[in-house]
Amino acid sequence: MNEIRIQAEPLDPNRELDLLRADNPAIGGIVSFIGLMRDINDDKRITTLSLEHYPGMTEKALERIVAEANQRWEILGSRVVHRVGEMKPTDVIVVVAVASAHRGEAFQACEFIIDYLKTRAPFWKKEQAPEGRYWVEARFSDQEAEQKWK
Amino acid sequence: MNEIRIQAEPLDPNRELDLLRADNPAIGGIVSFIGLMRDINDDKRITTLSLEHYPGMTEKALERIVAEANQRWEILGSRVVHRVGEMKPTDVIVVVAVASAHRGEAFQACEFIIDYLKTRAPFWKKEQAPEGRYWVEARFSDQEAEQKWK
Amino acid sequence: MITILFFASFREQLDTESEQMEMQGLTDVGSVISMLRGRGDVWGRVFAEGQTVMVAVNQEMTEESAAIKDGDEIAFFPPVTGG
Amino acid sequence: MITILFFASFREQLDTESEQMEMQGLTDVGSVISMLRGRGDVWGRVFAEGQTVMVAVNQEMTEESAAIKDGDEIAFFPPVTGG
Repeated sequence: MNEIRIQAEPLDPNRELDLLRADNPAIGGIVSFIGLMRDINDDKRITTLSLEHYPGMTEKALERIVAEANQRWEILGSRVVHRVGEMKPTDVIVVVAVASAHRGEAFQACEFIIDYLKTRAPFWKKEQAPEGRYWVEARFSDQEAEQKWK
Repeated sequence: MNEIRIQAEPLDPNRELDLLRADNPAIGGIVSFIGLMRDINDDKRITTLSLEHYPGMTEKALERIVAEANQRWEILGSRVVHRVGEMKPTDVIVVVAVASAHRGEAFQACEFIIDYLKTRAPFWKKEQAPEGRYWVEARFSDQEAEQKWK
Repeated sequence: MITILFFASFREQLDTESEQMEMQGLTDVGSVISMLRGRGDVWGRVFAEGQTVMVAVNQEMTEESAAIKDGDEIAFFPPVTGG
Repeated sequence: MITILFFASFREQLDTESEQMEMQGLTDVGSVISMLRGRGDVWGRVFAEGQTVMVAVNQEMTEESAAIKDGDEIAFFPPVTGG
């Protein structure tokens, strides 16, 4: 009912949505966030993205975030799948999908999970641009996004 | 870039998401709402749902809502597709999908569009239950949801 | 001539999908509602004072006070329930 | 024995993925950071005062003041950037 997965293989958001939907005819709405690799970041053209993570801790961090979402909102199911390793522009980096009987709760829970994932789950991005390879800097806007749930 | 469609044929949310995603490699995130027909509503078991609409006005109302979302937030594309006619439990009733460079705007715009669709687009649901057929009553919670965008 | 449309439960209760009529004396949406209510019977009940009636003129949602003119399409319906 | 892990830019800069060491004198996360900083050179720079260093003990995010005990896994990394 609450799937959490880290994978190196390409991530198919449609499959995740289908599986969540097939779960339960009481589901009235599904809100999902699909995070995609952009071809440009801070005006640099990105050719490859490498995603590193901390195996073990990543899953624990995501489980804790999803458990908190389940405490705060009435959720009928969720799927959080994050890709690691090398990827190319337009590839799917992450899918967060939340099902509920009523839409307001699914919107809140989905945004909560991705906001917390961004600041609390141990993933790190390294981008390859013509100028070289460099680690992506954490965004202040992500810190702010987390604050709104306090 | 902003697709609005009413259709009697079954609605495939995956196709809508794929089309939105294929649009533009600058897309960093897609937030979507998939509205599904539930098998139970207000404790009644629903076997069939009939959706009536006001052709012409429906499209205009949705265009106005999507235009307002584009004014309020930085959006890279959107798709709003609503089904009409007869449907069965677990069928997809509506898909609202919004793409943006940054996720916060996509979350806001997607929820705004579905909240306004619920109170301003001329659709009416009639449910078939073992007890008989009856028109669905408007929900006060949908009126409240609209208020938060004022 | 104006065209009047009815949707959903209104269409069913009134057993009428649409009708056309001359403007004679009709000036705004409120006057159309009064005229329909004046027919009595089920018309009186659907358009009774205090009933929630939504109205669109030329496919734009509007209010009872909205003026109407020759050629307008006026639609009456209950609160919407899509999505 | 404790295990210390380094991730992302820390792992690259320090050219170290993990190391194991005796507890001797180490009591909390802060004491581990001081010990690492004391190695000087690139270690001094990564763990310099004022640098943002995130830490997890046994795979739970925590603070410099957190106590450590024998057998703990202590991970240091820069702010996370997933999603």
